Amino acid sequence: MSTPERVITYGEAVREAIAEEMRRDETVFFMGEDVAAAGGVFKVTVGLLDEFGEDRVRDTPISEAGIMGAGVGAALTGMRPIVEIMFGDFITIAMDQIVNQAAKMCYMTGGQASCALTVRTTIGAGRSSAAQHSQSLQAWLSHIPGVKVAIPSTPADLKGLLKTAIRDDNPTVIYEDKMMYGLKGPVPDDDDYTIPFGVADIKREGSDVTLVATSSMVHTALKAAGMLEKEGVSAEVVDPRTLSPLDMDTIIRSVEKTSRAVVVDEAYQSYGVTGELASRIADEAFDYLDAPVKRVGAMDVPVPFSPGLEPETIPDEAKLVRTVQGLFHDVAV
Amino acid sequence: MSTPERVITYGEAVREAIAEEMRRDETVFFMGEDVAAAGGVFKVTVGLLDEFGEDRVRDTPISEAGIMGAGVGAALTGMRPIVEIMFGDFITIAMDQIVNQAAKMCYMTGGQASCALTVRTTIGAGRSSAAQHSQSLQAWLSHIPGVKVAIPSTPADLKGLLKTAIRDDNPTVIYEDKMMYGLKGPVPDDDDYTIPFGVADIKREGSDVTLVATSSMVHTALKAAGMLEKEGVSAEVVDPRTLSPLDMDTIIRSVEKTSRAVVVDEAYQSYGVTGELASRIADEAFDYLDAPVKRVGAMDVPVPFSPGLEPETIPDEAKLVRTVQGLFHDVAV
Amino acid sequence: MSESLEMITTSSDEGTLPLPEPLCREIYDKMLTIRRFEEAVLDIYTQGLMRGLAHLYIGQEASAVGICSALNDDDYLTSTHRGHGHLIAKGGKVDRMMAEMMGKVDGYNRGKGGTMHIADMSLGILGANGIVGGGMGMATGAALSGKMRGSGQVAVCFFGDGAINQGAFLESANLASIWSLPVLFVCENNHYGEYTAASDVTAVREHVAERAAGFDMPAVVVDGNDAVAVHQTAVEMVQRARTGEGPCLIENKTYRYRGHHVGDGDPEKTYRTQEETDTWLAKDPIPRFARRMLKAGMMDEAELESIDTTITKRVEDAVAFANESPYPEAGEVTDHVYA
Amino acid sequence: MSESLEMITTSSDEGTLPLPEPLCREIYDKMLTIRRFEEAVLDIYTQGLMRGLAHLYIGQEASAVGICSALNDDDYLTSTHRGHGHLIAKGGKVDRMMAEMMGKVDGYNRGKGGTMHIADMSLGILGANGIVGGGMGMATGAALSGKMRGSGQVAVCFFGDGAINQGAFLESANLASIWSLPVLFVCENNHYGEYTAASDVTAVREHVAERAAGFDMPAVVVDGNDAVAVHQTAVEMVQRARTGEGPCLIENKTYRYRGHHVGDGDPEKTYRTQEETDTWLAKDPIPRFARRMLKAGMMDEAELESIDTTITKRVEDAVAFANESPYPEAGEVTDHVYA
Ligand SMILES: Cc1ncc(C[n+]2csc(CCOP(=O)(O)OP(=O)(O)O)c2C)c(N)n1
Ligand SMILES: Cc1ncc(C[n+]2csc(CCOP(=O)(O)OP(=O)(O)O)c2C)c(N)n1
Ligand SMILES: [Mg+2]
Ligand SMILES: [Mg+2]
Repeated sequence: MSTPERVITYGEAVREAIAEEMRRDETVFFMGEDVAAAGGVFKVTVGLLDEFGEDRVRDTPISEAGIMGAGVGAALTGMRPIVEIMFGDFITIAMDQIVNQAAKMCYMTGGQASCALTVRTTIGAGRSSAAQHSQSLQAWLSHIPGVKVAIPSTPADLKGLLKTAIRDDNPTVIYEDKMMYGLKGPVPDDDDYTIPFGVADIKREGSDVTLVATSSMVHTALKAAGMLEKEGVSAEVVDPRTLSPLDMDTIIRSVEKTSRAVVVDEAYQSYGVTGELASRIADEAFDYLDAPVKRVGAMDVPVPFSPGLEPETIPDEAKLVRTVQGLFHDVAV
Repeated sequence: MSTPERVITYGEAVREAIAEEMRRDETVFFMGEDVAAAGGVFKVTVGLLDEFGEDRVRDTPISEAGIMGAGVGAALTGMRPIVEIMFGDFITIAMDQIVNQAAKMCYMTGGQASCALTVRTTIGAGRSSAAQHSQSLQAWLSHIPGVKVAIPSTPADLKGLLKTAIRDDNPTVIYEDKMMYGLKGPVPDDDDYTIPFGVADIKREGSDVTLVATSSMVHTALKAAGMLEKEGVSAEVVDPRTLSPLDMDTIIRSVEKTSRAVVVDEAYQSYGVTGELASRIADEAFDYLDAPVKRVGAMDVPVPFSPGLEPETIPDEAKLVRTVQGLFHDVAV
Repeated sequence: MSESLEMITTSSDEGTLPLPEPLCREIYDKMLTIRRFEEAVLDIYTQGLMRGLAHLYIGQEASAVGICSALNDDDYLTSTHRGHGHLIAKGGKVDRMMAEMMGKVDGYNRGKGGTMHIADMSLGILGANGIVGGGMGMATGAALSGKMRGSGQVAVCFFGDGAINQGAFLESANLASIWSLPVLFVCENNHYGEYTAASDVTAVREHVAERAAGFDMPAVVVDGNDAVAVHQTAVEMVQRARTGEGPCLIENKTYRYRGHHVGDGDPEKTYRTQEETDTWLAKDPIPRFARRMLKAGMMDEAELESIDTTITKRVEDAVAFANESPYPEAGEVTDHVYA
Repeated sequence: MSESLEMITTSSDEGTLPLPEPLCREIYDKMLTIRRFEEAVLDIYTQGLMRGLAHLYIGQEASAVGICSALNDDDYLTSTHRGHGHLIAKGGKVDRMMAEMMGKVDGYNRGKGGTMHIADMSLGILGANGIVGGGMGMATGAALSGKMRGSGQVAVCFFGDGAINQGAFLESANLASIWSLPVLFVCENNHYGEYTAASDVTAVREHVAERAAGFDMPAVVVDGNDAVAVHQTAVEMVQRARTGEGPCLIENKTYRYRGHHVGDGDPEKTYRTQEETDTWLAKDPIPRFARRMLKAGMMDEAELESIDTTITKRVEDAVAFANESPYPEAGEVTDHVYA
């Protein structure tokens, strides 16, 4: 018996996840800047105000720290707030409340407190939004114990992970790629469809190299895999889906099979997500590797505005293909 | 001709570096919470107010974001501010000003602007200061292009790097370990003594394994090296000294010699500094490695208050020794 | 101070004690408990039985007790690094607090939080806080939560004069005001943030409370060493908040008799004068309240003494309890990272 | 509004034009340049020649020009996402701005910043800013720098009604006030932050400017569509700042005639009414200023027309210049990460 599916966009997945969870649990509410009447600057929360009213769908002042703090306080006292930070770059203003308060409350209180806060924010360059509206800062919160981090690449993953996040009793952060809101994909037609955190997904099977990719880079990796196939290289694409907790088992199993791995993530490469994943693969699959684990991230430069420069900074399928080729070349030599 | 040396503490190194640079350049000034009249909560800036007066040594309100912003503005307009953030945990409040403003101004303006801002802040657990006063968040700013990051382990390194930072036309961040302010060491007796960023230092020579260690972990690594020596294992201790720029050459040369490496840093292990360094070693020294590159960081838990728990979370020499032993064991098997 | 700011200075030192006797007894008991508790903390800290930093509340007792005596058990409270007084005033148990000070497993937080993070969620105490201004957003959110659930709960946000310069105040005050949230922002103006005088770093004409007007919020400046004045103000403002009229800012003018934290030297030799401290010592909230109870005939000297004996014993027992409690097992270190 | 807040509403529509003719000509020229520039931006954006987001300043010209006409060349300015007007008012060159809009190498920032980050350090323009409230600290620091160097420079911080709810305002205002820094905080209250009415999210009795009192700072509420009123207020406040009397808050009441950014739909069909917009259109700062110049005999209709022709041509040339300029070479992508 297979669940029927519908095709929706990544943006619609956000709306459906929030709406379903709000219907299911009256302690769930949603707030952020221009999210209610306007339905968000990316228009992905249109309609929620109409269905749930002003009390549960709130337009806030431009006060990232304040609304995050209010989210923490509400979460500590029996509510399940979802707080939107419009551009991931603005989370810089709310870090104290997430990192020093929300993430640590359960631990610091010896398990007395729980903080069922869900933070939704965006990542991704590619729209000439320039250096303050294009960052992918997922590494920061992945570094912080007490927070759980999801980074969905498809409508189905977004919906399932966001619903899980809302039901989770811990602070969770969902990084949505703003370039993918229009992306379509099938989603199970089931109000109770969720995806557990800590379960990676093999987005494409292959036998010669493992591409571990996050968010929009999953699609870049799939394109690269298509190109590699024509050259006779069979690439497996593994999407960790959540960075914390991280499903290393699935990744390591894949690398044990392929003996080669490339990790790709759109953030600044240095001290980012690729370093963590690559170092763990290089360690845990040491005896299986035929080539070094390579990393492909964005250039370590602020994201430039110019359409003549911005694309240079973002990993693309050509770069991935070259990187994979290098792995075989090196070994062949 | 060797420069005469004096023995001073890590804390005195801070004071001397600031005083010398303030004497040398009248655009240098210093501000922070309780840094002037009280000489800082760690007492390392005592005396600066007396010498330089209230205009150049400023006690500020408790406004981390505000004073960082003021630092950025002053730096853009011809001054060389040094801003102290008392505990590194509080930098969470000032991230926008560092990350979105200071780090990006030169780039975003196409090279028009420079921002000679120096940020001093602290890291390190071990004083029962609990979860909000013990974090080592150096990975975050190392991830951000446009910022330079130093993490000195000795009085000499601190003094030389801080002086370089103050003279640098870019935003620089110095992470000082609050547990080391009393640590003594020799410092060249030369007002113009500086240490360039991007030059690692071999703190101990060895031939069997490379311990790449940062900040207080350098001393832990040196202790471990002493213990290992008794077992016939010769450990080389490499201190990167700056995380951005990072001197990989020195690290790789060491690993090419030893064929084994362990990276140790006091921060939360996951998605931290050790991941970046280990993944680069595993990649760039792939053909030389006889064992996987291991990482030793703090436990991925908020730092507990209890003296019965806190020490468990911090890497110590015993753990490092065990990790190194594992490398030889694994290979032998 | 402009009248249009709607600030009033309440001082009830003169005249009779306008509160019922059981309440007065409770206020006195709580204030003295805080005093004796803090003296014991000073003691254990000096003996090396406690690590971290101990920020004593000595001198400010009327503020915490005056406010919390106007609250219900299920009302919320956020506290600060100087939080012991707030916790006791809200009903916190001294033995479990003392055990927490020492990092013991019977502490409120199983030893994981320590002095700056004690919480008792069952009493609505959302925790002391190591971040200056860190509780402001949380209190606002707790008030929002109470309002959304229709529970009638109010939230009290305690913070110092130093915290009024954190941007968090602006954002929280604004949110609370536009949404008419039942939150009392209580600024305990003890005139110093660490070693810096509030007047050197705080741009107001005279009172921190002046900032409330910019958020369309009423403000009251209170003699914070007068438990009656604080209590009466709190009753009025709690009532206001509970009936949906929104937040307020209460500024309790007070003084900490000790240094910023135990072991940081003698304030009178550095950043403040003996004369100033003496002026405030003359306004010590505890003898002051005792005098009024005596005058009102609610108590006599003998009873005052016996109350002190009882409280002192309770605090000694708490220290003994804490001393006997073990550190948590090493294995606990990985518990509670996630709920 | 309470008089004790020292707020005055200046409106100079009536009476003669109290400014010298060359200044009036300059003000008019700058305002019309902004208008024509923004119309051209709308045009190139609609044609797909510009990427990113274009936040037009149309309708608010009197605010930027009124303020900047009171500044010296070496005074500092921080701007916002809606920054084109501020830049032109401070002397920014339209051709280099237009090239920057398109990401071209001859743009002010070599194409690296784009519309939200244009800067001209030689004119003291520290940059437009993509972070709401992002310029507040920077302006405060620039003022501190000027003061420390004894240069007599002042700093102007432009920001919107939305930004007044960022904690950065509190921290910057407080710092500027305690240190008497020469900074003018200029709130351009266009009544909306994106799609949300300021009145829905901003707790003040009537005016944003009321928040100044809490920082012991004078405030003025100005008809922001009246270039004369804005200019006169700025002259007075700049003078005050330059002579060491410290910061102030100026609230320019104004309106943006377009949406939040180009392409985000028709505001009158969603979050605001046609009636409201019409009221503000009747107060359009440009024809209003033109009428006063005509009345004062400083100009006639023919000259108005010829000025428009000149400016329109200048803007067309800027577009042509920008169109012809190439994108930066790919190799430039790694330049300027560090100075
Ligand atoms: C964000 C932040 N900045 C700085 C500190 C360091 N600090 C701890 S207490 C304190 C002074 C607080 O003063 P106030 O708010 O007046 O409270 P008081 O200590 O007087 O009760 C400071 C600066 C901190 N804990 N958090
Ligand atoms: C810190 C931050 N939060 C949110 C945004 C998104 N944003 C851009 S402009 C804007 C509205 C700003 O309103 P206002 O300050 O009134 O300026 P206006 O657009 O009206 O000129 C918002 C919310 C941002 N750029 N930065
Ligand atoms: Mg204080
Ligand atoms: Mg606006």
